[in-house]
Amino acid sequence: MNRTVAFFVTMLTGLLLIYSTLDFPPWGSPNQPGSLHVSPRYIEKTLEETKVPNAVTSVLADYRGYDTMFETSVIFTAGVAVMMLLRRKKDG
Amino acid sequence: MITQHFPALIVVLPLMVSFIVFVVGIFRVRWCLPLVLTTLGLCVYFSVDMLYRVITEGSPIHYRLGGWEPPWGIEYVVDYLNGFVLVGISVISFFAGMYLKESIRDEALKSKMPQFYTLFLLQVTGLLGITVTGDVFNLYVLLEIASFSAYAIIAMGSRGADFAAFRYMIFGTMGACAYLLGVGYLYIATGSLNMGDLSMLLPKLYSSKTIIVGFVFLLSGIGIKMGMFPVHTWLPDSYSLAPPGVSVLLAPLFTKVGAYVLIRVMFTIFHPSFSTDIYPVTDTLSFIASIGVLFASVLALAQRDVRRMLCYLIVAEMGYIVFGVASANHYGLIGAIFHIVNDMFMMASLFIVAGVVFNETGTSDMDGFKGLHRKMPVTSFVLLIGAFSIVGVPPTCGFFSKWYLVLGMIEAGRYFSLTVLLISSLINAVLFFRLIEITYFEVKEEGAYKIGEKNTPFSFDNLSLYSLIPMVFYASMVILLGILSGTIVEHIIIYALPQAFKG
Amino acid sequence: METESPFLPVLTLIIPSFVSLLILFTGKRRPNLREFWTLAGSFAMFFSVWSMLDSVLKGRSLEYHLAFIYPDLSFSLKVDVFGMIFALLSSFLWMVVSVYSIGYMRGLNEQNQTRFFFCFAIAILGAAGVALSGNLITLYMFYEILTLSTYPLVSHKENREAIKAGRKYLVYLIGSSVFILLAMGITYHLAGTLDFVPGGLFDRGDNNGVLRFLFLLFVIGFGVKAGIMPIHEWLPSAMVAPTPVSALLHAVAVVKAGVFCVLRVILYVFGPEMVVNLGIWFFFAFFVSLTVIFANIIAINQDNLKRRLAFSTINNLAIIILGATLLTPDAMKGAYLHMFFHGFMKITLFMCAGAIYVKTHKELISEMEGIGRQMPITMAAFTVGALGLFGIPPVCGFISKWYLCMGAAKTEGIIFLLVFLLSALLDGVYFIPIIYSAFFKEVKGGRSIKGEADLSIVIPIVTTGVFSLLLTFFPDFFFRVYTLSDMAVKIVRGG
Amino acid sequence: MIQELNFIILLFAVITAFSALKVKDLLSSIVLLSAFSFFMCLIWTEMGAVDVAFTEAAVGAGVSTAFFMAALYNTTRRTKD
Amino acid sequence: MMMDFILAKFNYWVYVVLIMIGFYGMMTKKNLMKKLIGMNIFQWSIILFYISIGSKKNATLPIIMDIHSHAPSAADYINPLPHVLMLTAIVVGVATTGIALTLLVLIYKRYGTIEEDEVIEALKK
Amino acid sequence: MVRDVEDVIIKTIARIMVPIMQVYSLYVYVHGHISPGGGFQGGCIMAASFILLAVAFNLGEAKRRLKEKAIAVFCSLGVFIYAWTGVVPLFFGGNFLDYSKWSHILPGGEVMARYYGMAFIELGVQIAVMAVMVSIFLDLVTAGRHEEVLGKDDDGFYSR
Repeated sequence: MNRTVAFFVTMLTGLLLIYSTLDFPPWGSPNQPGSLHVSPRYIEKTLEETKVPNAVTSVLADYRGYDTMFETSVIFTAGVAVMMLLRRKKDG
Repeated sequence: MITQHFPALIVVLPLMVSFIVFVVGIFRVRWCLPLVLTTLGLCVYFSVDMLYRVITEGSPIHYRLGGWEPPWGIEYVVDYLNGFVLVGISVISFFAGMYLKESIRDEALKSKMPQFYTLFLLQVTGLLGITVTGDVFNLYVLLEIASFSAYAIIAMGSRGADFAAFRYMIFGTMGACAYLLGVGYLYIATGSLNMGDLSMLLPKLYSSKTIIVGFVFLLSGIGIKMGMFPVHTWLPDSYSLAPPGVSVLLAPLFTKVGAYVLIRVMFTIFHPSFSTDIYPVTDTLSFIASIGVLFASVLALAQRDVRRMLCYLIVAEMGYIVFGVASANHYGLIGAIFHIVNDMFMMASLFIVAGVVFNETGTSDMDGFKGLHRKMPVTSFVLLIGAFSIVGVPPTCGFFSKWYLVLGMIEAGRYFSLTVLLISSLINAVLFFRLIEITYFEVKEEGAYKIGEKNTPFSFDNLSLYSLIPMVFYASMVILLGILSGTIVEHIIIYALPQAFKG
Repeated sequence: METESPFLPVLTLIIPSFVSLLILFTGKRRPNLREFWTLAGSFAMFFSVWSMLDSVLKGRSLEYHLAFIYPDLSFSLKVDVFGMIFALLSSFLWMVVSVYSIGYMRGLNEQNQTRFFFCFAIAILGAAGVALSGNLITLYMFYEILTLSTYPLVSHKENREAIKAGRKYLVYLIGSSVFILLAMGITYHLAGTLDFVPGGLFDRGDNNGVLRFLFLLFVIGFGVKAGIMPIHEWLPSAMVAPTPVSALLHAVAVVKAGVFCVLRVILYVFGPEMVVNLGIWFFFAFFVSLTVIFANIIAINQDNLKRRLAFSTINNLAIIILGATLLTPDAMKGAYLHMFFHGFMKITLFMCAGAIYVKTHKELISEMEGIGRQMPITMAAFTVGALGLFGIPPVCGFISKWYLCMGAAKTEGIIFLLVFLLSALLDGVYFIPIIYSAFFKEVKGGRSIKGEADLSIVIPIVTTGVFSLLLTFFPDFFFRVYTLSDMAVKIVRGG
Repeated sequence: MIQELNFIILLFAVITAFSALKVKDLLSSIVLLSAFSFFMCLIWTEMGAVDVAFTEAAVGAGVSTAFFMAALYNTTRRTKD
Repeated sequence: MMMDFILAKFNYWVYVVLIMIGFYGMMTKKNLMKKLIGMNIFQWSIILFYISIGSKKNATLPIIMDIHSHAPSAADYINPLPHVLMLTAIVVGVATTGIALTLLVLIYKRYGTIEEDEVIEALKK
Repeated sequence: MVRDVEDVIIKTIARIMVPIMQVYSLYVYVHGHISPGGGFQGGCIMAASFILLAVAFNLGEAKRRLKEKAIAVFCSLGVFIYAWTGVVPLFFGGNFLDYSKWSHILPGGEVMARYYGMAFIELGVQIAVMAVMVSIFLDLVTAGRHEEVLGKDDDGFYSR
């Protein structure tokens, strides 16, 4: 791609992103919506509901376990893809 | 009852069978095809059953994965919109699976059939999952599954396919990353990932810069994945070079699923007024799509390679859908939704014809179609029906979606886009009648075909049933969808519209 | 006869489609059976149309809804007086043409006869559908079917010229259908319905500018098929097709369908009052008059008989449209009658040209000196047709032209009377020399072949020739055209 | 979390990322990418995302680099830009 | 005041810079391996963004060990959800890298080069 | 890295490191519930140990311990374990992946069943990740030619 076009597009993206940061909640603030809406339950209930102290594991494997299944499937897909693309028979 | 688990099973079953096929393929290749077909057949059953239940009960089916309630766990929702799209996807993929075996003639590829089937099923999993999911992040993961299998399968195609796949991968990853970024923006502002929850939380935040930029990123990510105009450049190469059997699955479905996600994002996650009243999103989209449709149509006109031409047509058809979405009214959206499913079948029938001809003549150049109708009457007839549908001749389904689109665009007053649509359908006519002329009126040179003169009573076109059945089925669906259009629109699509457009 | 069943219009459409399938499946192996199907189908279809005549005359209309489309629309068939005229014409002439084409195709031993008969049947399906359709969207569908099915007929010969003509045909017609689609959309948006209503769909209060634009769109859309002048170009070049096809194009189905659609739009979508109110009728009529004159002038210079006939067709179609546009009862009646009569006369002429081609392989008028002595019956029929178009009394063309002139005389635009007279005169200018040289000049280079063409070619010619004469004296004979057009005028004028 | 540390590591990350793209030898650029990955890993640890950091250490700096190396072994180190 | 503002946004700005670096590299580099590296940087910076969302001042790792004391309060622990999402994203990133490198090896095998323009040149023949 | 490496130090260290890494990966997996770590990380470390084997010794060494077909079976086995853990609750009236329904089979009540369920799926992830990573590495490093790994042959990759 043309360098000037690419530079222009990059700058545009950068400006857009910086523009958007103006409305971000401050970094590390405990009162941002991201920490208030869904996640408190994971922290407060993980022991009670799953007996797993590590909230990351409990969310990963249980609350959002379905995502993780597909994450593993992604890995599997990659494995099959590489196998199919590269491997060939000894006498082929 | 097992029926209540269909929303999960329709995704999980092909996934699980793909593992089984992978292992079974190491030992017994013969068992793969029946397994794949059974699975896809079950998927068809699941999707039809779910759509039927949605219609009879009149309310969407919610399914909680892991038993966790929605904003915390992942939820699957089947409503009129995605129930309808699901049926389209599963039906197309069933018949594409049937054709897959037949389409692979290459010896080197034949030894990899199990892997092929595995990736095929994963692809179907991804597409079905994208459609059925109600969680924005889950959508991302499924999108990646579908994309990965697409990259790999495309790379198995003819010369240059590996490079095309690489380019597709760069673009696709960019798109997925943009989508992920958009999801992040929504998350930082709301703290939720569930679509229904987001649609409730977002309206208060519409003036936030975060949300606007997030929306832009979501849209551009989806735009890349669905091959919208300025970022469509990956599409023609990769779909036209893919193995013919696979492009029957990929080309009709992947982009349409993207269009479905576009509708979801614009009208379910965000309230329609966000993109119509608050920000001029629809105007912009309509303008971009107009240019894209013109561009793609003109480029399609310049192609000699039929599959490549079809690929450019896909870009144009995506533009049509965007027209419908961008008119943002009753008829326009009916047109868009209807066109999603119509276009699946139209493109499937055309791509399967292109695939069959490619396999028989060894080329997908237009010259390969010379005098085709003498050797392969059924194939050329299917080509005829597909072509009529794309041009928009009444009894076929292409006309009806175009009709709704035109109505919607008139109502929205988008005369520029309307002109573009009409010009493009004119160009489509020129394109296809050139092809039909070659097929029906030009005489082939001797020895241009590999087909023998065998003329057994149950063999049409010298093709086996594995290619004939899908071909004839797709063509008949094109007509059937047209004839039943009124019923479909009245009983399904109207209810699939967002509340604001029901009127 | 009991004709109340709404199934009859459907039956009328099912017959040709069924026949086309039968032709397709039996065609390759058994040509005789295939031609039997064609004949049987054409007779059955005419009978089915004719049996609806009674109830139409009683003022009832038969309606049937084929398939539902969502916003209060459906593909619906509706038999009304105006449609009946066209349906009668096309179904009757299909019979004639199918007998003729069997003779013609066998005589010339043409290739791909199965495809020919198949497409022919489909084309008739399209024409009948256009005649019987109850709203614009149905009309559009059958119009497209008609277009697409005649395309293979036009490029039937599969040589370079034929393919080129076919391409031109398609580009023009598909292009026009885009305009129709747009116009339909706008119509639906404005009026909320697409059904044909005698006297128009639109309210007075609607935006005049948009309506004028809409009228333009419709005229461009349907006018292509009707051969209005700047967009008529496909019609002469389509003359490379076999003669039965030309006959079909010109007399039976295609251009007549175009004219029919234009009249439908003027009278049933806009309505006479609206057309006058919008102030477009004069411009439109003037425009069409130009077509009348120019087509005649061009026709004089053509040496190829079929091309000359083609321009004559353009002229006559324009006359029909002009008559309807004048909007006086007499002119409208004349237009209806001329639509019907012109079909008979023009098909006679074309079949004569074909007969000459089959027998002598001559296409140019300059080669046809003395042909009347070789083929007296054919040329006699030709004379009848030509005189009819000229407007000479014993042939039916006289009646319709009379009404047209009467109608024109009653409008303020007396100029249109002159147009009619001039066109008749010019008709004479290019037909009389043919007849003269055919009968009174010696054959060049000795006499080649004596005698008429095959019986299956002569019989249709004679039939239509005789009908052309009969309809003069008994315009209400058998088809009840006179009554029908009377009724049609009354319906449109509202009383 | 310590602001200054965060600041410095982020700076390093940017520098490594930039130079990974700038270096005209693919092997070096992969090593730099690996370093970038490692700095990212540090940032995340510092932000309290231990699981992610762990994964990143195992994947980004470990397996992924091994993949790159393996691919490099079968292609070329030469690059024009 | 200004310092506070900068500190509050600093992480986000760095991530923007990283995204721009990755994006620019992805678009302009002719070498396919370089493109890939750009892509990796792009993905990694998005992960940085997510992790930055999740961070919380005066909070500790999301591992709840004080079983015997009172019920844990959400403010004391870092938000685990972005971490989970990013674990998935990292895995996706590795898988992408794997497939991309495979394609790269294939391309090198067939055309003898991994420069984009040279590959296009080779394909034209 | 494909040829046999003639370096005693590397070989010795690798010989010591590989078992340690493997044990550590199991530790990471088992402790995933209470400390950072889990199936994915464990799988990666396990894969890294095999990669180390391949790098330090030769490819044959790694392949001798992990056969090609075994890798393929492990790949799908891992994900299959995951999916099956999710399917079993369907038989007991739960939703997909609702581990609490495992309590019908396992002791300890619904909450402990969730704990065990997570352990199962992490095991699946570990196996799958390990197998896939090793497989991808081996394929990449040999460019698919598992049997004859040395030298670059000039014939086309596929006979097409």
